[in-house]
Amino acid sequence: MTLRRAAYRTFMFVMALALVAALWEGYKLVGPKDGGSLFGVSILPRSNDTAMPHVWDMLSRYARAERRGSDTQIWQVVLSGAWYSLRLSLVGFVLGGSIGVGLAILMARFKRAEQGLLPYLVISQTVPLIALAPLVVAWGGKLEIGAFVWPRWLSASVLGAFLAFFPISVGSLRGLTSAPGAAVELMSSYAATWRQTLWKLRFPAAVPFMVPAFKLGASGAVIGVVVAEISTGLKGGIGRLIIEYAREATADPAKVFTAVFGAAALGLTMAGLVALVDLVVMRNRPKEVAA
Amino acid sequence: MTVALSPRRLRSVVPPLVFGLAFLALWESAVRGFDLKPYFLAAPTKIVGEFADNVGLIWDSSMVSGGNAFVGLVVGTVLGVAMSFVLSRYRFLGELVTPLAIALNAIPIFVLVAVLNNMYSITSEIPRRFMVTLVVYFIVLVNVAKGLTQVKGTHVELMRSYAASDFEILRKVRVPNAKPYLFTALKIAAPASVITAFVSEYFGGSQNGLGSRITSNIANSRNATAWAYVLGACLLGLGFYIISVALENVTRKEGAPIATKQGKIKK
Amino acid sequence: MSAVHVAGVSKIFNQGTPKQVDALVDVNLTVEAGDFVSLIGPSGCGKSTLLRLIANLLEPTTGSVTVNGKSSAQARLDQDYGMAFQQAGLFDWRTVAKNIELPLELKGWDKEKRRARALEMLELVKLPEFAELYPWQLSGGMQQRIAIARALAAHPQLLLMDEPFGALDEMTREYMQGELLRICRETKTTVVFVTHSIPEAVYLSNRVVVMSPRPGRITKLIDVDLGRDRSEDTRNADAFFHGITAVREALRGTHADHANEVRGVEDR
Amino acid sequence: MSAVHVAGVSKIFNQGTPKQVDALVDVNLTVEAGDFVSLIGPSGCGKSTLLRLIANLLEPTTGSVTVNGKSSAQARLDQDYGMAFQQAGLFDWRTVAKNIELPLELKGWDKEKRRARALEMLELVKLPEFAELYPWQLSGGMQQRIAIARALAAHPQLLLMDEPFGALDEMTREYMQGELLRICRETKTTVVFVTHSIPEAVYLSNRVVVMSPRPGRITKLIDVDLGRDRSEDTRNADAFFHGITAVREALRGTHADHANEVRGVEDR
Amino acid sequence: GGSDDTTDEAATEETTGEATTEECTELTPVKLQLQWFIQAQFAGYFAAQDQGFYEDMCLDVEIVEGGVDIVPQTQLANGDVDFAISWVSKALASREAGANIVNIAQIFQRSGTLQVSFKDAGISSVADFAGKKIGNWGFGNEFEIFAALTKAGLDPAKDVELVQQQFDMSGLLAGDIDAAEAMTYNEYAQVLEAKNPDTGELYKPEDLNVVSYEAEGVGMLQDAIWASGEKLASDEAYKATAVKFVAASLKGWAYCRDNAESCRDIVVAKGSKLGASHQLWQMNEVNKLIWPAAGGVGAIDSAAWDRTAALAQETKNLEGKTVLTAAPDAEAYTNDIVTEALALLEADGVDTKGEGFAPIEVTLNEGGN
Ligand SMILES: Nc1ncnc2c1ncn2[C@@H]1O[C@H](COP(=O)(O)OP(=O)(O)OP(=O)(O)O)[C@@H](O)[C@H]1O
Ligand SMILES: Nc1ncnc2c1ncn2[C@@H]1O[C@H](COP(=O)(O)OP(=O)(O)OP(=O)(O)O)[C@@H](O)[C@H]1O
Ligand SMILES: [Mg+2]
Ligand SMILES: [Mg+2]
Repeated sequence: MTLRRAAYRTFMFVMALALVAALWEGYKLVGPKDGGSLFGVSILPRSNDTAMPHVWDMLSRYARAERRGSDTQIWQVVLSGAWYSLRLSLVGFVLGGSIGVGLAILMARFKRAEQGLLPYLVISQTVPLIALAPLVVAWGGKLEIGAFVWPRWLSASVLGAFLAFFPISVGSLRGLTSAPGAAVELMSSYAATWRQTLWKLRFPAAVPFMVPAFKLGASGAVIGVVVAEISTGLKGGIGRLIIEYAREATADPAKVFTAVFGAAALGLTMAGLVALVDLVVMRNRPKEVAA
Repeated sequence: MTVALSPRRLRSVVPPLVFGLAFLALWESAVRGFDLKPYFLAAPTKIVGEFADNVGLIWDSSMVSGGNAFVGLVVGTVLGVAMSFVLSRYRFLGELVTPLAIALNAIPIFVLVAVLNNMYSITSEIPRRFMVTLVVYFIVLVNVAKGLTQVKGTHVELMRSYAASDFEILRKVRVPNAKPYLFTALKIAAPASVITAFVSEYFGGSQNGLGSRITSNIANSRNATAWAYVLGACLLGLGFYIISVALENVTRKEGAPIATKQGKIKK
Repeated sequence: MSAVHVAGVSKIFNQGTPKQVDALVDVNLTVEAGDFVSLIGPSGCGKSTLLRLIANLLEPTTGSVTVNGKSSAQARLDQDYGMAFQQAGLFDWRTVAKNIELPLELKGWDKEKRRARALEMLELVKLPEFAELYPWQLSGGMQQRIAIARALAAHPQLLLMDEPFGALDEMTREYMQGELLRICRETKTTVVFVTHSIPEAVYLSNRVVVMSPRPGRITKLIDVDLGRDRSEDTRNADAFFHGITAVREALRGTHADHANEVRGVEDR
Repeated sequence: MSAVHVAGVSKIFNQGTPKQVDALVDVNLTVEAGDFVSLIGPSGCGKSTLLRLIANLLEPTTGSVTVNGKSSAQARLDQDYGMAFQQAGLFDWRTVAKNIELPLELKGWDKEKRRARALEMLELVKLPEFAELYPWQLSGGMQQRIAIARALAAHPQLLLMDEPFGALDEMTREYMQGELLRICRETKTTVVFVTHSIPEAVYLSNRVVVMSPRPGRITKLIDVDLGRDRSEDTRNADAFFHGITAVREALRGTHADHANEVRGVEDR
Repeated sequence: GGSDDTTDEAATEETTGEATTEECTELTPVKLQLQWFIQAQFAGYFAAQDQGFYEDMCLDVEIVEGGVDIVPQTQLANGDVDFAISWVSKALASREAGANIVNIAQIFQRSGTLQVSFKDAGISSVADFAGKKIGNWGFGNEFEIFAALTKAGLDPAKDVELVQQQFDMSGLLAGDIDAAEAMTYNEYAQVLEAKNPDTGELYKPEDLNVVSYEAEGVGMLQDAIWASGEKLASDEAYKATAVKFVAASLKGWAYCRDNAESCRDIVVAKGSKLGASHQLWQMNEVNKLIWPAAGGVGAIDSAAWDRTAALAQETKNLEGKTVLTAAPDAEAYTNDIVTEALALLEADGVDTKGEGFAPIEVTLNEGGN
């Protein structure tokens, strides 16, 4: 992607955000203060300042103190929360990525493993995180291997990994099996072992499939960590901030938005990191020309 | 489609079956062998028992969460499709909205429920449905818009050689081309809608859904019951997934090639 | 009145930008009704561009194109021509018959008439029993025949074909060439045909138009004297081999060692 | 000792199931060292299957295959042959040089030796300056030459090629044929070559093996007498045209109207 | 602990500090699981930690916060923590599910649950709930409401509309629910911290109707310290730790009774996100739930216990389930530990009954700041 193209995209993104802000304020102007119904369904949100604070109120909230009397400003708190969650997400992402790729290799190698495992991978994703969270916390607490003691934050990362591994394993499996038959035949004409074929052919061929899978995995990791923070009461991250600020939504409505935007930035950062890796690993691949 | 149990089909059913049974057996024997307390981990047999005992309640709460997911899924799909038409027509709008859609896909948008709950009445299911709608909307939008625009150059040129109007091209080329993309989107969106519906229950509202039932049973140390609800949740998610796959199969001509990710046709 | 008349046509893509390509320069060509004219030349010499100009899918930068005595734009609106591409370009979601009906549908024909014509066309390409199958259920050669049936469905006097047999193996290709000749003879269709294959060009055409690239222009017109009725035996005739030699010689001059070129970004 | 010896080989896919295919039945073939043998025949007659049997990528159902006097399995492990396919099949993520090095890498050669050989091969295919480019930066013809360089890198005495020029346009193809002949002459390589093109088979080979389908068998062996040194002028020689005619005649008998077949599920 | 009978805080600290170095070679690590996030509801433990009371007892206490899905008694039964704070009814349910946990000190002697409504809704008693939208939190915090409804002859499933509240009071303020469940020390204050859009001033207690479940006679015992029954029976050291832990915690609570503002500061410093005036209010209200403690702070009153257990067996929730299916066994609570702990404190000169306790006046600021 050329620099110009990147600049244009950024510009369009900013424009889009501005458009959303404009719509928000526009609705505040015309929308009913206490909500209303349309065609008998009450789908019009309340436009009062408690439910929908002004854009500038939300933004300026960042610069004000978190609580009266405290000398930390919200942006510092949100930033440190996002940074904390980012680290947990990264751990979850790496964890989920390793498991996902491992499973994909296993399934690519053994047809039986694919048949046996794949349906359960799908089912595993229908287990609600909220039921899993306490289990992971409880089991983690039990785990003590030598000098390794399960830190509480690791539970959140594990839940992030739980959401991350699925798209990664499915995408990697698809990628690992995407190598053209002729290429596989070529390798076997060289009397290459399965492992050699994996390293020299299947993995490189899988990269274009794995990158989008890792992108999904990255946002999965963030979602898992944020849910886990809420669920397990883990302190320090953006999820916890959201739930704590949500409790003050009546008194300080702009506050919860600061944390929500923080979560958005967090997700974008993770996706951006993967995109960056994408740029690097795909730099020597043919560029797809948009149709 | 006929579901004959040919030896080949049987052979593809056996490994997952064996695997599943082995997993359950391991779980059950772990609970019994280590005498794991039910508040820690319930045995599968006990969960199934609880499931049977509470089938009515689980059904009712599935209807609530599933209903939210369903409404969101339908509304989100309709809006997503409609918007993708608009976007494919006005390229500028597309360039404006697509980065937003991609960004929203990357962020944990369920946190918006905390905000939406304040924008609507706490007693209403609207925030939850709205949340699901939003999640579904963007999945559908991104995919269908792709399907509408990524048509074969030859096809468009052919239509132009027939002096076809833009509308005719839309109707006869773009829309049919986008159909498989819509189902791809639905397959992703269906389970996502269910999960979003659960998580939305985190932030309050009526207590009749699966999500809040699971948490409240866990809070009251009725883990087996909680997991019976989890089982219900899994079934619901799976049901949504299966329905979307079935829909795809019904609309696809028997034996038709499935468009693979690269858009190539696998024969 | 000639079927196609190209007069002083140039086509310059991205004019005035750094990516400017002089695809065609000062091209003059007349195709008489009933002619079978092949365009041959190295990759990038502007064969497809010329065909698209005739089809009015592109506008010439300078010069004019007339088809059946009217402007190419009018000819397109009147659907005076049928077109076939290298890829059969059938619609996977339509049955074979419905694929053939497509141009008629757009012309506003009613259902029965459309169907009748489609079946008639299927007879012509010798695939009458495949009406209700889907394109992906047919072999490549059959798909190509359906595409030709589609191009012929509205009985155009003019058929424009852009490497329609490029994707076929040689034996199927020879068979298809025979079919195409038969059909065109039966329907008295004028054909402008783009190909990369010398034997194909010689076997099919009255006249072979040899082109050269950078900028794209016509370097030679070669008349082929194999008579109207050509059969498989024609391929063993001396006149056929002489035609091939003549075209090869004409091409030799135009054919830069393009295999040595680094592929550019705009190359498709 | 002959380079390839195929004795009484049959290959039956999915034996005993309803989808049984008798791909090859009782095939006998001997290729002497230094020969250039082409396999030609309609689609599905088992050309690729025969080549794969020689390469030991498939096991024969009955009969035996020996390569250089040893079993084909041993020959594969010893990498006695090089192989090239219809698509160049280069790895997008490796530079041109690294693509050529791949078979050497798998043989465990050390880095310098590999690189030296790769550069030597690039000289041979006349692309020395492209070592550090990536395959997708090259034209189709160049990619094909790299694939040939890769197949030749380990200096195999035997080269197995499955329609290597199928994807090229005719003019590039003729150029590549010349190159292949030159390289094989220089390296004294034995070649078994699968093709669909009659002129290609005739131009390249000492011997053309004509096959017929259902079940796949060898129907005719045609010796081509064009001498060792062939050039572009060979294509205008009478002996060349006679060879073409002979092969076409031999094929005429085998070529069922397969374009009329409904495509089966297993069809690739 | 030291035997110095001074009441001077600074002096206490000094002498106990010496005592630590005298008696302890090593601090015993202890983990305490809270029910929720840091707030003044748990001020006693934070005070004990902050003021060094735990250290005086040779304990190194780590306080673990709760979360939405964290069940403290499960954490305790799993052995992840040594002690847990939990409401009695919920903990008894866990015990019935096999968790061997024992109530060793009942901190809150009274229930702090209210149902708050605006005057104009006309809800002054439980009977008035009929036909109204009644908010509650779920998560096992709803049983007093069901008990009260049952007692008032209303069917929870039919006669009222039950709504789960968010973590704030917006539902009540926005008029979505008629009466909201509120703890005296938390959500009630949130209402009083909000501006009345009609007057532009904060809501006043006069604007509100309050139904207290304690007053309605359906109050259930709430925050208590729970310990592992198994370890109490088998592990003398754990038992001794339990005594010391309870003693120090109670001392913390006594400290907070006398130094509400100091405890507020401790909690705020610990990182609670709630505002300072809100925390002080909470501290004061929590003190009211604890003090005066006639039987000594932390002692379990058998009458209140029995009432809680009975309600837990009789009250059906929305799913038609009761908290308990049978009466809790006698081992579910013990006064042994707290008695020993109180003895220690009394020897230390700590006022464990707080007969003279008088709540302070707290002014709430907007948003609790
Ligand atoms: N839309 C376009 N924009 C810019 N350049 C174009 C466009 N279409 C064609 N060209 C350029 O015009 C030249 C002629 O292209 P054209 O497709 O007509 O060649 P061709 O003779 O059909 O080649 P081939 O045999 O490879 O199909 C090429 O250099 C090509 O890159
Ligand atoms: N792995 C396989 N399983 C089953 N049948 C196969 C397999 N490989 C090839 N066949 C069948 O064997 C027959 C010969 O196939 P083969 O690929 O050798 O033909 P071919 O002469 O190379 O054809 P083409 O010219 O189309 O490449 C065909 O009918 C094909 O369908
Ligand atoms: Mg072209
Ligand atoms: Mg083949």
